Amino acid sequence: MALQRSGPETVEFDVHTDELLVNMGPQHPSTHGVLRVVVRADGEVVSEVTPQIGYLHRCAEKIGENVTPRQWIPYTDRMDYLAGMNMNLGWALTVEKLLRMELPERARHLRVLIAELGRIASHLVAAGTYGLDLGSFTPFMYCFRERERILDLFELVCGARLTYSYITIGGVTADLPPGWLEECEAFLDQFNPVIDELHAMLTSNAIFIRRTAKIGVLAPEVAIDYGCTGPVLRGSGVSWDLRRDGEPCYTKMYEGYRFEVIAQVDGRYPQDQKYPPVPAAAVLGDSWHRFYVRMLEVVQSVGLVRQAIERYRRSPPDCGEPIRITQKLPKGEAYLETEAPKGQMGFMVISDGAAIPWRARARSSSFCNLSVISELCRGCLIADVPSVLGSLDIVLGEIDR
Amino acid sequence: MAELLKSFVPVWLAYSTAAAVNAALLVVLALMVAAVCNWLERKVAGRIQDRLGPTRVGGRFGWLQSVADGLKLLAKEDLIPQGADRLLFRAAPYVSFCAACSLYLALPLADGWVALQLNSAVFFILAVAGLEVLGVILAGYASGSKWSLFGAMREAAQVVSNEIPLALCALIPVMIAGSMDLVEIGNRQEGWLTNWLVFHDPFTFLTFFVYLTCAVASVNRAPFDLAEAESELVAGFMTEYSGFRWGVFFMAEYASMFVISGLAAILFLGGWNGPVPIAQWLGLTRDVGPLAAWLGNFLGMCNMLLKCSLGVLVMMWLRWTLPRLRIDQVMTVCLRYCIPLAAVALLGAMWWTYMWPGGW
Amino acid sequence: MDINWHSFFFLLVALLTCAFALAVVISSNIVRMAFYLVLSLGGVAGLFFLAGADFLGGLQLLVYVGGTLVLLAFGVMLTARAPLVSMKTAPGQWVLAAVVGGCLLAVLLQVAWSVGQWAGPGRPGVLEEEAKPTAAPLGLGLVGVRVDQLDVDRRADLTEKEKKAREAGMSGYLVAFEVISVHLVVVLIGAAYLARAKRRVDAPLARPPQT
Amino acid sequence: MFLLTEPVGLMHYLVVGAFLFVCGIVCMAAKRNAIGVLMGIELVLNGANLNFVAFGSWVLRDEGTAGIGLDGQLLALFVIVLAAAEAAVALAIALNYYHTHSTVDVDQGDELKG
Repeated sequence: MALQRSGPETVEFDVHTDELLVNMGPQHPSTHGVLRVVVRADGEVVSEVTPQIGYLHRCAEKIGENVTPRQWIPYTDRMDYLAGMNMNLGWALTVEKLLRMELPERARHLRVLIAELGRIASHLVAAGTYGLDLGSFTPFMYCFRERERILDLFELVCGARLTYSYITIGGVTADLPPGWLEECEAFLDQFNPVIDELHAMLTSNAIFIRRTAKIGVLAPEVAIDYGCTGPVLRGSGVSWDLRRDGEPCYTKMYEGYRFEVIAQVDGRYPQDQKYPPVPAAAVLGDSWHRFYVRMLEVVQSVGLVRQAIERYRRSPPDCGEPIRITQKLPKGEAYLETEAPKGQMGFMVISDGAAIPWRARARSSSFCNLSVISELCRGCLIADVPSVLGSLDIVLGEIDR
Repeated sequence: MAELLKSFVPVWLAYSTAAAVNAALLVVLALMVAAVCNWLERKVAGRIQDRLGPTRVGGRFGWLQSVADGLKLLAKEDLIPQGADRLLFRAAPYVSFCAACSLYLALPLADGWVALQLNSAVFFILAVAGLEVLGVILAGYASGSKWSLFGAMREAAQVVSNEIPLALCALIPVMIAGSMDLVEIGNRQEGWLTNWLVFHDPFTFLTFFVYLTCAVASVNRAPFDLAEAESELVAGFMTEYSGFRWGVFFMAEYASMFVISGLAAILFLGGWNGPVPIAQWLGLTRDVGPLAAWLGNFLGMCNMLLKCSLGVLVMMWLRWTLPRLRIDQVMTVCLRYCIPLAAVALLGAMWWTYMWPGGW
Repeated sequence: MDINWHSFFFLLVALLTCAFALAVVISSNIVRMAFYLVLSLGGVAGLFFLAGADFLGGLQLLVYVGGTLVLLAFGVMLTARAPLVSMKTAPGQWVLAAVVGGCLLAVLLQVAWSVGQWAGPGRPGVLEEEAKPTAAPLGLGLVGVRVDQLDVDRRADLTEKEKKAREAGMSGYLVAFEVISVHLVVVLIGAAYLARAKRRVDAPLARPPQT
Repeated sequence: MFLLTEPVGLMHYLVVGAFLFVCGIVCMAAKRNAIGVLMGIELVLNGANLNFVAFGSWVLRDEGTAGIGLDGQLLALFVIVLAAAEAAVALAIALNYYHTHSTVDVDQGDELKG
């Protein structure tokens, strides 16, 4: 019998007998990029999930040691390529922190405006692909239709739809074109009913609730231990948002803005809008809550964009002067985390006084958020792996860099 | 036809030719249905998703999209994975397709317009619909891929639990009509809308929806398309298939979708009888004359095709609206909800027909 | 030459059935065996149809090919891993089995030929004959109403003794039917009990290596 | 060619039934795989069923001649149902056997302890 034999054949046989070792990815429809998840499954029940990363590694940090900060901005675009604007912002703020730059009023509001639009665009992708992960194709199209409108707006601003390099150190590359604000307002006006549509198709759909409630429950302590941030952390009921709780050189950007940090505190979400109720089946920290937090954050962002438009209109027409590409950096280091759509995106710059940083470093939120998956997927079904993975909303460009 | 040919060629050749032509007609019917459904699916999906769907191929509405798709599939390379069981891998799509085509044998399109009037046609259709699964299981196993195997296992589990409520639901109209002959069941619902079995009593009304659920599950359509769940199992049992063989599976799926909604139409929705007895008003009945009967049947066929397409449309609507269930949830739906509901409906319908044999 | 189409189809289906049954025996790959078995049993269903028992044919397809074999395939997939898929039988056993089988076949064929005279005159147009309902009499037969023997009293060609015997057969199969229903329930519960996941006995080689 | 022109009789069915039966027996005897043995049993039952149906069929014989009539089909029906039940139980046993022995080779099941 083959059973008595030793060697690699037996190993293969043994794995086959009891447990199936399957590779989800790197070419798999629901790994959101080139992620490989090694799933050890006994029938349909998953016993172990190991994410394997690195397929999208592009030496971004090493490149950062060979180009000037402004030259590195296009590389930050390619980290979270679904929210390039927010990546630009993170790096720009970090270098500005090092340079101790003060920005004019208009640039500040413009940045809020653009960053929150970027957040909406990113959360739309998260919601749409999450529907796709659960087998519902149509919300994906709806989300991307709206995202396209945002991308149109971005295209008007900077000429690019994916890799913008728009927000730059010392301000932005160019002020808004004439008529842009009106178009943005038109977008926001038609966007509200779409949110309700998405709530109807996903958030409050009975099958969606069955697929997400009590799946991948992430306890707040575990989330903090693993360094989860962003909607993943807030989905576990931790009210933590760098826009409110971050360093002053980041939070002063949001000074005077009204917005709620979306997290379930004391059993309830902030109710400044009409939302579908939390289903009885859902427990705090499960996939449903993570999704819900994102959906509510979209509404907050819409409010922020409206406020920013108003303030931008009232501000004097000066949106800052970008630093020269070859500008020398002061000796020292600066680290700043910003609230990117997917979590806290941290950038670090260490300078020895030259124009080119001695070290450029990025801290990815998706990386920490992904690391928790082996914790969440233990004992779930194969079908739940995409459900959990989708709810974490990772982007591989940021993890692998 | 054989009678006509007999005068020209030897008898056996005449019969064989006639048989071949008839068989070809059935297959063509199945293929036509698949092609139309394919186009319809794209259009429906497009409209639901706020886009246009195919618009270029063959004119404004992309009528020829299915043909273009077919050509594309034919031109694709037909890959067989190295670890596959080559014979079974090749045979599996045809098992499914043959089963799907055989379904059309017993499906009447109008009064007496059926290839083979079986007196246990309901039974035959349910049985052959179950056969289709076999192809899926074979494909899943023979592909030599773990994803395919997962798909096949799911399919097997799903089907075993699904056929029971489906058969129970089909039993109720059979019991009321007192026949398993689809033609007879259809003819029994002649006349007004109220004669349709779905409106026979509250229990049949309930049964109709249970049947619909099980029917969607039995043809592997979303939200029960677990065997091919693309976000979990890549493409389930179809992962390793490409080109023509994949197309064969695809056609089998649409062909059986159509039949299963045709079965629903005959069992519950009056079959070829419209909501109002137009054919009777126009005098298109059998006792008027052969031409009138033919015209009446033609009207009935249009009616029937309309109802089948309606069923298919509902399935598409579901697919593009709902997320997918999980395998244990599918089993729960079948075993915990559908079977008891169907059983209650069966007993209830039995009681109803016993109390009010004439109906109300 | 006037071909009897009924015979033609019978021969076709019978040959396929036998060929696939033989393939089941010869094949050593368990999955292929299951596949051939499906075809063979499907062929048997075809033979049932040709014998005028279309309800039974449908049942054969539904229960056997649709149900039992799906179950079987399920079992095959659960247990068939590469080394187990094809288990070779020793040649000696083959020879033994073939000899025994051959003898049995010879005896059975002998018997079959001896009832050859039962072959009726045959009606060439069987295929075109209108289908008789088979489900209803079967169902009635199960509960004791034998529609096929209702006219026993009026049959002149039967002796008194034969009539008595036939009336005795009128009792039907209600008890058997009930018994089998209960039996099925018991079997389902039993099978579920047997097959449910148990704690595995730890065989030293059956554990996956820690990676 | 006489096979093609002659009407099919009972004998033909019996021959096919006998063949299936023998195939099943050989399958049961020669296969080492428990599920293979199960398949053999299915073949045997089908061979028997075919005989039942043939004996009871009115297509194969004139109405008047003696036969077992509907009884044949009824018995075949019972056999099919029982076969389904048998397959379910036997399969459960085979799975159980596989769980304890890690094989489905019936030759290895020669001890009584599970």
